[in-house]
Amino acid sequence: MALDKNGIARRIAQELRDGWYVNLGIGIPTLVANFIPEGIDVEFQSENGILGMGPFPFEGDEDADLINAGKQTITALAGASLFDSATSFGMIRARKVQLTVLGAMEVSDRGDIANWKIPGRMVKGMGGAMDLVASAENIIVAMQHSNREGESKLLTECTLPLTGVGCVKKVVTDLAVLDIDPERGFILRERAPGVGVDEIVAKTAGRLVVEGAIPEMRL
Amino acid sequence: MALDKNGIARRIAQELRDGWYVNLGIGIPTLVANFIPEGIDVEFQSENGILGMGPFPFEGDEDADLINAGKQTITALAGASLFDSATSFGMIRARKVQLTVLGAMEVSDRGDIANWKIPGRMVKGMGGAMDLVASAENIIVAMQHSNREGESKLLTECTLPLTGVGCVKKVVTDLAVLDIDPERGFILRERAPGVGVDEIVAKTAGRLVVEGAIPEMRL
Amino acid sequence: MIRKVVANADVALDGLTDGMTLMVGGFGLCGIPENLIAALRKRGTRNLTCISNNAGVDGFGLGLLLETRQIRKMISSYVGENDEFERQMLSGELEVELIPQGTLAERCRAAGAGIPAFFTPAGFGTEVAEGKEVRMFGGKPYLLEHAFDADFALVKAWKGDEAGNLIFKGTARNFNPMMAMAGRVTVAEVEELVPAGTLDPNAIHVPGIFVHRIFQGAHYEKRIEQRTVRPKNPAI
Amino acid sequence: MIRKVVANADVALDGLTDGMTLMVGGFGLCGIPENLIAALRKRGTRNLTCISNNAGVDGFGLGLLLETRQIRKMISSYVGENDEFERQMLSGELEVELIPQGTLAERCRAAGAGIPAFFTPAGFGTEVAEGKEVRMFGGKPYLLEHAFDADFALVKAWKGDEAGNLIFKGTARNFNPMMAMAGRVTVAEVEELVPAGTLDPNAIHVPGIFVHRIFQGAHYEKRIEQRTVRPKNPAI
Repeated sequence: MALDKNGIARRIAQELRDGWYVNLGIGIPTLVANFIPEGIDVEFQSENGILGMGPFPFEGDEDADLINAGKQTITALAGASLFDSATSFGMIRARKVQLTVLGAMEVSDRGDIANWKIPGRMVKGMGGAMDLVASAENIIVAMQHSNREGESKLLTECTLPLTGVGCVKKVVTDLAVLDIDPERGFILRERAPGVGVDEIVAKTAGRLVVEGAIPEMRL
Repeated sequence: MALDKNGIARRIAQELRDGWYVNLGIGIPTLVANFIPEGIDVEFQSENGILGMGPFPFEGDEDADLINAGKQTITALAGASLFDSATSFGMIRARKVQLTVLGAMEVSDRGDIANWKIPGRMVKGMGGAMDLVASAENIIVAMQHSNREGESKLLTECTLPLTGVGCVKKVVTDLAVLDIDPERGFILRERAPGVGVDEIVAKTAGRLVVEGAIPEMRL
Repeated sequence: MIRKVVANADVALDGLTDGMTLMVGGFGLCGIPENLIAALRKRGTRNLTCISNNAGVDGFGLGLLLETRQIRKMISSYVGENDEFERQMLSGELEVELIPQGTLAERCRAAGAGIPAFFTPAGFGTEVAEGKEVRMFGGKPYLLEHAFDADFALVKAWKGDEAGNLIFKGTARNFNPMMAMAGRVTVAEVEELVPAGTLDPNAIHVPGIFVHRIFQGAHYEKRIEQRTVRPKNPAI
Repeated sequence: MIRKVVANADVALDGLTDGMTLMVGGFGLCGIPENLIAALRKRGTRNLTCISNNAGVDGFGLGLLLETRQIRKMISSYVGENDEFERQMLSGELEVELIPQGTLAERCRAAGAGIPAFFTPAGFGTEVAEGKEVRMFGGKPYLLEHAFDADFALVKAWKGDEAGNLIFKGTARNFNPMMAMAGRVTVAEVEELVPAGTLDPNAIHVPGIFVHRIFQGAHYEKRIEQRTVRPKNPAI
């Protein structure tokens, strides 16, 4: 059965390693913070200027001066630090953040990503996404395998305007976990519980490599 | 009579304007702080990271963590701020410092300055001088008119390795105040009390413009 | 001490005229110069170019200046959450330049640090790169980006002193420090204005040299865009 | 929380090997990592390239590593006040690269901010410009300068916490923050190490993400180079 949003987030959380600084995008990526594995210490960075971001505040404790990049009210954990936007993107570009998780409209089998603009629709802007994808060494895309029209979002070539080129290393969808090898395309690593390889093959438009038996995700 | 070091500093202090931020180099420039005219508020910047630098501390109050760019113990005035070296040179390059006063070995009649290196002698380095002269809009050089060998330090062309090109606007020496017009050379503005124009002409090797009566400095 | 304190937001905008380029601090509605925006609306200055990460919301923040058509062009990284903005943009009344957020921050920082241009990886291979110089460093492509040039910077801090020193609180810092450093004329409004010598010189975020005018804002609404909370555990 | 605290200076230098490039914080003897320099001397690592504004004095600061010939090359803006330095430089034992101080600071900052190169006016028309790209911006010439690349950064702060956050005091800040941000491995020694949550998150100068190892220095001498004082007025 295809994963729901929390399932995708839960699977991505398994990629966290002890001691990592992590930037989570808006949407499914934000949910990853709810599934940090036992014994793993990570610290969350929000690009508007905080490290050591904690959970939402208790009712009544909201502070207009403490928000995340999604403009949601947040808290700061012990050991947190606050800084300006130049410093924030400085640490992103200098690769001090070990993992970036973000959503996408399309991903190509060479790791290109499109997630900011649909021609003909109101363009809201790229925010920090272009800086993040151009800088991070380790980017995981969290998204549905297909769009609302049922078309694959894993393509040979992105059709939408790009956010970044050759930067995505891993994609976790409602159906599968796939690595990206720019030479060979999407490498199928795991399938969602109960989802068959055939379905993934059918729903992946880009080059897809299926080697050996593909295990089910353990969630 | 030629001015002593304090005389040069006193004359330069007359150039201060209310509300200016000022960077004073090592040597004679440092003395300028002792002669701030009545009713003029200026704030001193030291490039190692302080604005609002005050006088030397009282005996016993020295703090190893509070020094100026000359490595001398200092104090901080009310309203002072401390910052890192990148921010410090940022404000210098962005022209937030209205006046820079520094010493020189040679100045050319087009505003070139040499003050960091003598071939064949141990080179200690340029410190912040190259940043200061390349950035400041308003640079006054404080120096003796002639060197120890009696040779003019105001030249057509600097003979020593340059610190900066076409940057000096004004020179105050023990003999005279001179503006620099890159087209015309040194423009004699004032002479030290009792010093004749002839002596200044004789001791200035670069192009010198003497127009009309040259007043004595008022100190 | 150098005199920087002005009476109020109206006086603080002296010299701000039609057609100028402004930087306006804040991220979303967090850390925006509320009093200066209100004064600017009252002042009616038109044809402005605003460099600001966002464009406010309908009825608040820069949305107030969009309503009155005072803004000709927005330079931002993200402009959602604003119907009037969308209407003006789609009708062609408003010009919009979208810039990656880190590039926006760094172009402000460069202006305040006297760095005319720098290389950054953001946007390579995208439409942001069009017309820009690309250069490889360490085998990776970078774009050449330039410092901004702003006539005025309008920023908001938590505390400030008479010497112009600023301290921010929480994530309300965001773009304010770099914009403060970048403005040809920088105006800071603060929640609390204190005498010089009150703030710890070690804890200053923006040294006073960058701030030309400072005043204590008359009133702060500090609106929250996304109020997200968790329930207090009733068992505790 | 991410674990960064190490037992002492010796452990903190784990992995620092012959031939590496180090950044060493401080301006003169102000804000230098005394304990790390002592440990590095004990460790005997050789053939080092040191990026540091100054080179210490005879018998203190980096002078200690010059005595033992551990430094092959110094990259500094000013290297006076050091006879052993002068001897080694003149004899050709020590390589020296002199860089304008602001360029030195900005090249550190660029490394920590992921900016591979930038333009700066310092040194145009001088021997510093030799071999460098010159470009005009706004009618003024600038040089292209590159980010440094340092295997280790050794910095000293006043206070630090277990999360690696650093706070500096006075002008001991100087190059330490940018170097902390620039090191591939950044080691911070602090006068006082406190639990996470003790320091005000608004007052942090270097966020912990930049600091890989932290410890409280065993002892600080904090030598003064130029003790300048004024007499206390006996009448008061």
